[in-house]
Amino acid sequence: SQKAELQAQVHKLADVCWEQCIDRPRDKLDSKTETCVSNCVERFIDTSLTIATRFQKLLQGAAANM
Amino acid sequence: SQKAELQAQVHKLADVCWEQCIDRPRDKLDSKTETCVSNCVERFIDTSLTIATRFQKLLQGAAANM
Amino acid sequence: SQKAELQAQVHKLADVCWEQCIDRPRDKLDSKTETCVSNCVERFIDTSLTIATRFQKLLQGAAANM
Amino acid sequence: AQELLQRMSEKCYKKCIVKPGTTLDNSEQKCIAMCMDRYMDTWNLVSRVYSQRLQ
Amino acid sequence: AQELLQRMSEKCYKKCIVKPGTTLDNSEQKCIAMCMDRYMDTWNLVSRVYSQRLQ
Amino acid sequence: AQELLQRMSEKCYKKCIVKPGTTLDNSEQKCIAMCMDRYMDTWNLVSRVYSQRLQ
Repeated sequence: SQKAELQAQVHKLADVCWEQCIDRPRDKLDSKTETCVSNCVERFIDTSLTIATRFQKLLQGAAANM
Repeated sequence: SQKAELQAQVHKLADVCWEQCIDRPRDKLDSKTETCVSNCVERFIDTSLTIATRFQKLLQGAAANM
Repeated sequence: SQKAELQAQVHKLADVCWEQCIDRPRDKLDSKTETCVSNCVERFIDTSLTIATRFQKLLQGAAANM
Repeated sequence: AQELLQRMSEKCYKKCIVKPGTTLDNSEQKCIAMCMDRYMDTWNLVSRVYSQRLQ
Repeated sequence: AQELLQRMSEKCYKKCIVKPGTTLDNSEQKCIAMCMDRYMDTWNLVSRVYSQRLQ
Repeated sequence: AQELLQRMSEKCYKKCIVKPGTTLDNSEQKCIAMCMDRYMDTWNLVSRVYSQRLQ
């Protein structure tokens, strides 16, 4: 289902951004860490979109050469 | 099935405790490594239980505030 | 299906050999990196076969001792 | 929530239990509680930013 | 190809985005494009060597 | 046992094959055999401790 896929994506992102932004857990998520997590999610999505778009172009280029 | 879930948990624990306790494989599992693996399993279960209990309390607290 | 299993194995191998052979992506896959990836795949398969064979023998030894 | 509990257990075990002993000592228990709270903060923040981006 | 796209995204994010900022800057974008091309080269080479070995 | 074989292969490849050459040399083969035996010891011990704890 689509809901399960969204959940899986949030789990994956939480995992990646946890590893990148949280070194040692503290009393609260300070603003620097919040910014890091928030940018991590945004840049990860940008990366995925960049890759999906480029992949699409490669496929079209390959199809044009057939 | 429940058996498959137990197996999956043993695989996950073997993975975590292998990474934590075995640096370089030797002729046999020496007693220090055995103790490490055994404590690793026990403390991992303690950690899971601590987290599940705390999570339960947070949910109840959230429900009480509704 | 068997095709899905082969695909899964290629994904796993690409993952392992990428981590082992590509430190920093460059303009092209140079011949040293190609050799590393190629050997990585071959040695990984050798490792899997060695382990499967030895496992088989252990099972037969255990059966013989029953 | 099963998946979340499992991931938190693994992440927080790895962060907090550097050398497993015969019990969870006090500082390990505190570390686990704090780690869990921060993991849930992170999860909620990720979920929020991701949802906003999808709209 | 879904699985391949997901794996490339994760690998290339980790290789190229060391400290996530408010946009993908130029050097990050170049890194992602190059990383993707090399990952696909690697994937194709692995696939070829693996198929030959199976025969 | 398929899952166990796959996990052992990956763990022992990573432990024993630091720089893959054109064959598995002698020391790599010994390392793989020893690694496999220790992984199975670990798996059996984990399984035993886990079962006891569940009772």
